[in-house]
Amino acid sequence: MILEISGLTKNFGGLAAVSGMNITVNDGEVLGLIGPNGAGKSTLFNLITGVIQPTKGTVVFKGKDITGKRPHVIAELGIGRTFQLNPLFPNFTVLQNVISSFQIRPRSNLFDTFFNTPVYRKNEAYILEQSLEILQLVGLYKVRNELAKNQPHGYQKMLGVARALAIKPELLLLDEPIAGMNPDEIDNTIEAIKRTSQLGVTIILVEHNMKILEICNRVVVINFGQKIVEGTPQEIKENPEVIKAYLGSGHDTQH
Amino acid sequence: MKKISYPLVLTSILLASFLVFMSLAGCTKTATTTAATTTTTTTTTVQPIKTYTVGLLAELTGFLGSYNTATVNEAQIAVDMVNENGGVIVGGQNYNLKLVVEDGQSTLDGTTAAANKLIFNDNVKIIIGPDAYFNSAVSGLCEQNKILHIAGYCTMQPGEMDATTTYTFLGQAASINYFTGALAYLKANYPNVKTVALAMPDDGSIPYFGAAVQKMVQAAGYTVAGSIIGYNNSAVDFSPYAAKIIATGADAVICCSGIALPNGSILKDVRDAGSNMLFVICNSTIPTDNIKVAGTTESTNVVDCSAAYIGCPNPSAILTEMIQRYQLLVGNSNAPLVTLEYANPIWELGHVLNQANSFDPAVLKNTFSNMTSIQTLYGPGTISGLKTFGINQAVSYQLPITTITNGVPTFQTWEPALVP
Amino acid sequence: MPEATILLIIASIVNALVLSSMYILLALGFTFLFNIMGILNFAHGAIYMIGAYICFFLATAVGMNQWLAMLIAVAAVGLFGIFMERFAFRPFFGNINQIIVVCIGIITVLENGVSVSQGFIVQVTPPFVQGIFRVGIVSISWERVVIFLIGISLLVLVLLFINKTKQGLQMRAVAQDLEGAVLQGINVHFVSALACVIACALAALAGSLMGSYLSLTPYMGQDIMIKVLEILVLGGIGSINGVLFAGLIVGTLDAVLPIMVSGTATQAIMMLIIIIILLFKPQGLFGKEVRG
Amino acid sequence: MVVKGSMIAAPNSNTHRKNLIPAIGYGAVICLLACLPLIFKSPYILHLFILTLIYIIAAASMRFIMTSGQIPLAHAAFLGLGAYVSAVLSKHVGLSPWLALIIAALVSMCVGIAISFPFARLKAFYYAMISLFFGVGLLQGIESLGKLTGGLAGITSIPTLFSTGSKVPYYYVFLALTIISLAILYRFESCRIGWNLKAIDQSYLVSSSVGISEVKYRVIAVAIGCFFVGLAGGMYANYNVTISPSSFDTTAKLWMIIYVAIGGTNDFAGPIIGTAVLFLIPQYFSGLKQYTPFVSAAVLFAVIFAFRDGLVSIPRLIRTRYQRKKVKVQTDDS
Repeated sequence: MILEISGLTKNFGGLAAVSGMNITVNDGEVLGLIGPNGAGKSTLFNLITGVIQPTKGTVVFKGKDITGKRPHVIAELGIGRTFQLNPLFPNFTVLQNVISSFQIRPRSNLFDTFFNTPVYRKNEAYILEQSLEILQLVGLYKVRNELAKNQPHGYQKMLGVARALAIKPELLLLDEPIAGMNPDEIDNTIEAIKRTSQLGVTIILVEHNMKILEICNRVVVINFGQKIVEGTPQEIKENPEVIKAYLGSGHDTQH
Repeated sequence: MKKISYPLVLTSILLASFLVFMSLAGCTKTATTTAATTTTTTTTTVQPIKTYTVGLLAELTGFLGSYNTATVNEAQIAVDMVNENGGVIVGGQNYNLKLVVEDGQSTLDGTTAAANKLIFNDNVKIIIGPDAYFNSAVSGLCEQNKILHIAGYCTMQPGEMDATTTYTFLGQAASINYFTGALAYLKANYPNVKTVALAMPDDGSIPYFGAAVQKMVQAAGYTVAGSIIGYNNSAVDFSPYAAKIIATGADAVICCSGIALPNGSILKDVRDAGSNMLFVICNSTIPTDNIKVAGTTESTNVVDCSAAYIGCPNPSAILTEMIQRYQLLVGNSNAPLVTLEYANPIWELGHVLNQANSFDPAVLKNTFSNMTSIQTLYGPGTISGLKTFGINQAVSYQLPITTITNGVPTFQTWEPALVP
Repeated sequence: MPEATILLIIASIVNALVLSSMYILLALGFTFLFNIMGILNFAHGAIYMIGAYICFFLATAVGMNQWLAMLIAVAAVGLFGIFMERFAFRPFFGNINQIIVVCIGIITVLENGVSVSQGFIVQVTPPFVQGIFRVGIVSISWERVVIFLIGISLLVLVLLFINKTKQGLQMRAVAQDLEGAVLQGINVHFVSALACVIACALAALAGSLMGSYLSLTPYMGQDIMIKVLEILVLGGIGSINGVLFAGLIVGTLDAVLPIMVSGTATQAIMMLIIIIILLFKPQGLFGKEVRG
Repeated sequence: MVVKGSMIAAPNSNTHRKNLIPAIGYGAVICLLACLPLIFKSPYILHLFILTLIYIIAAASMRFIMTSGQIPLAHAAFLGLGAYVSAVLSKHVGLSPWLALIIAALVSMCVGIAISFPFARLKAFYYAMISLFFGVGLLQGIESLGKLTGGLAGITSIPTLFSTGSKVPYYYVFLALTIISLAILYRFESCRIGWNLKAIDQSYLVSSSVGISEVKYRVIAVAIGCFFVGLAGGMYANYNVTISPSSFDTTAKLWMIIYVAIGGTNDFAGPIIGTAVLFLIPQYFSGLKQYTPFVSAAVLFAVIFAFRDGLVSIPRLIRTRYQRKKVKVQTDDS
């Protein structure tokens, strides 16, 4: 068990975006988190990564309480994440995006950095080679020297994943990785995610596109900020409540 | 990955430095031409008249801009008048004075730069001006480089004029002159005034000028109500200060130095707040301006010691001519003079040069400080200031005292506003 | 408590009220433009100054009726607003550095232009209304009363304009979501030009009134500008109602602080107070969301 | 802020040749600058150069803070702070001007750090405004200290760095200081620190998600910027002998950002060129007396409308234009 969310609640001025959420994530699994628009999936991510503070409840990562820590602290502990919208540094090249995402392992202190000591140079060389590897992994190697903002949507999303991998996460939160992609982009992405999880990274996916289910070991369905059901993709597909929850809601991207 | 396009940036750096090079080459050229040289001109006199360049330091831009543009015009008129009376005679040779004007941008460092330009670029040996406290930027420099410096005004702040600035003279009535004039008149004509409030701009002069004023007021037998009220020159509304003045419960308030805007506004606000206390304004701005700001109904029961203005009997024929020429220049038949703050020093300079019969600043300063009486645009003036400045180098002359009732200024008398 | 003190307190209260209304009057155009259109007009002070000078010129040199002169000044400066929108704001929308550069350029031209052209004469627009208004021991000049009334009524008018009229609603729509507004068929350029016209007109109105209350200098806009920014940020971005309260706070501080401390220290203390307020309420008193 | 160049020297051989051209260029420029006193004998022109050097340090440090997305409108006030601290220390306390110079820089840095902790929460516009207010307040505060700072009239006859009246030693020392400061700032910008600042500027959300502490780096940026502007202020005070608040007032604050913006915020050379051009051109036209400001205004308009990314973008524009001419294929893109 790598992540344990218990009783997590977030109220935005009265109405509860997330209420009494209990989820446990096991080591090395791929957990799907699905639900219609406004179900509170992204809010949940922001709560886990400390972008917003929960009203109550706790988030425990590897037996360590990380509730309400600052985002960069949580990142240092090894939780990487991607963003739905503009997930990158638009004015850096693709490679620079990944390089500048290497902040934690290795990290050179200010002294080394300023005086360009061997330590710093060693680290940067290592980082460069690592970055190129990651770009190979997510299949962005060929566009590595182009400005990130000029890349197609799918590439930008993949770059988001690459950046998240750069912090060597043990837990990776992917926020709608395939939203707005065309079919073969989707296939590439799913391939990349599979490869990533084979590296032993635990993954939580937020998606309200059912297609993603096929790579999940376990799926949690939430609606109105609450967990409806939980189970294997197969069970979920048959579950009447899920069908019901999905009937009303369109498939366009969340807010 | 591409390195920053530094060759390109460098080309532009070189480009910029080339531009700079050109521009400054231009500067040097002008320098060589405007340096105190001998360009011969033919006039009525027998021998050819040479020209001698005098530096004028004015704040042509910034918040003093429009004001100093006017005073520089006066200065030019004064120069013309000196030249038309045969210029100055040094070593039997007639010289016409020629002004080279530099802009101090109404900032202290701008003034320093301008002074540097006058001294090192225009190579002048005599500097007139600048205005107000900006002298502090010039006096030290002139002392260092042995340049004769005749200030156009003085707010008595450190560095402007003291025992160490032996080359600096005060050629024009300053805040201290106007104050002494007003105080003397007040003492003589308003026996029932016992307590006075003091108001002045809080431009840093309070610890110096303010302290001196307070001493003089007490020496004259008045009690100062409360502490000195320092107002912010750039306040939007002066009524808080007015309220503060009224709250002191003094018989009279003396507004020392400052310009028409704050003084007039305070007068207006004091009256609007329902107080009719005696209001004494002592600064160079003329009564009519103060009335303009304060409004006719509000400006009453006011004593004003100011520069000469339209309506006061002219002390000297020169001043009459000055006024006529100025009105001709601005094309307004009843335009008032501003303050002559540069014209007066120039007029005096002509006098001093003739006396000293030399252009050497060292000689000039000795002659100047040893003159018993000097010819100013306001008539004969005296040289004093040992008690106030530590050096005997401040010119003082008679100033007009005016009373204002219901917006009508009435000239009272000429006060010999001596600097102690 | 001695009578002098009581008088002082009463006077301060009156001053605070009047000064606040002045500041509201000054800040209205600026805050309107920023809150509704997200346009930061750093040249507001200079425009205010120009309005004052036009009114002065028409009223004295031309000898026109004062109120008529004011109206013409307002109209003329309003037209200048179109120019501003087209050449200063539209090309550089959202880039604060470039807006500052352009605005400084405009300020330099206007201020020095006036300074050079007017020469040195102390200039005051004759008072719009004469006389002093007395109630018991309190006495104010009618001028200040008029400024007070005009300031408040203009605020109300602007609020009505924003909330009730079609154009006002369109402006808010544009400010909130440009693309949406365009899709709705709103003529964005027209709307923003209208906003600039209104803002500049308000500035000119303030200028003409204040020009008769204070005397005119080419640089009268500079200190005003800081006040106006204080009021904007204090009131909170995206809220016109904030102007009322921010104006009250700034005005009261300006009316009371000079009585306690002397001269320039007032400004320092004032800034300190404002910064502290803003650190506790970073969005300003009535701020909704951050923009700019 | 557009970002160019690589964070690390890519380990391929031809970078050495790549680095050679700028190196030569730098050498040329430095030699040119070193020769200036030999070309221009007039102390007045040296005076202008010296002031330019001081303002270049100030503008460059301001731009460094701006790379992190903060617009420090208080920067001119910090210049003033540095100037006043070193002036007071060397005049009233009697420290050696050199020591005062360093202390001024350190004090300025400390104040910068102190304010940037509370201000680090604020986003772009609010930061700009609050720093503007802080600048005004700081200056007014200094002004209101009475005899210590001499109010509006400022401090005069400040002890100078050299006893000699000549300006040549000042020029060389300040040139050296400027080059060192710029080198340090450039190093900061080109190493990971600078890149993290740019990352924060582009998206503080994303940068925090990879472990960049926004507060830490914003504070670092302000600290470094304020240190150098404090140094510049100290140099200014001890060279210029007289200082007054009017030199650092609101107009000055806005002009400072103009130095940066006209030169170009996207490039390290921007503030250098911008300052050189904008400070010296009006001096050249100072013969126009009260009409001089119109010249600077004209320059502003010309630059901002012609090259909105500043003067440094000129070569790039020329190059792209040239390439467009060459490749007629993609005329429709861009």
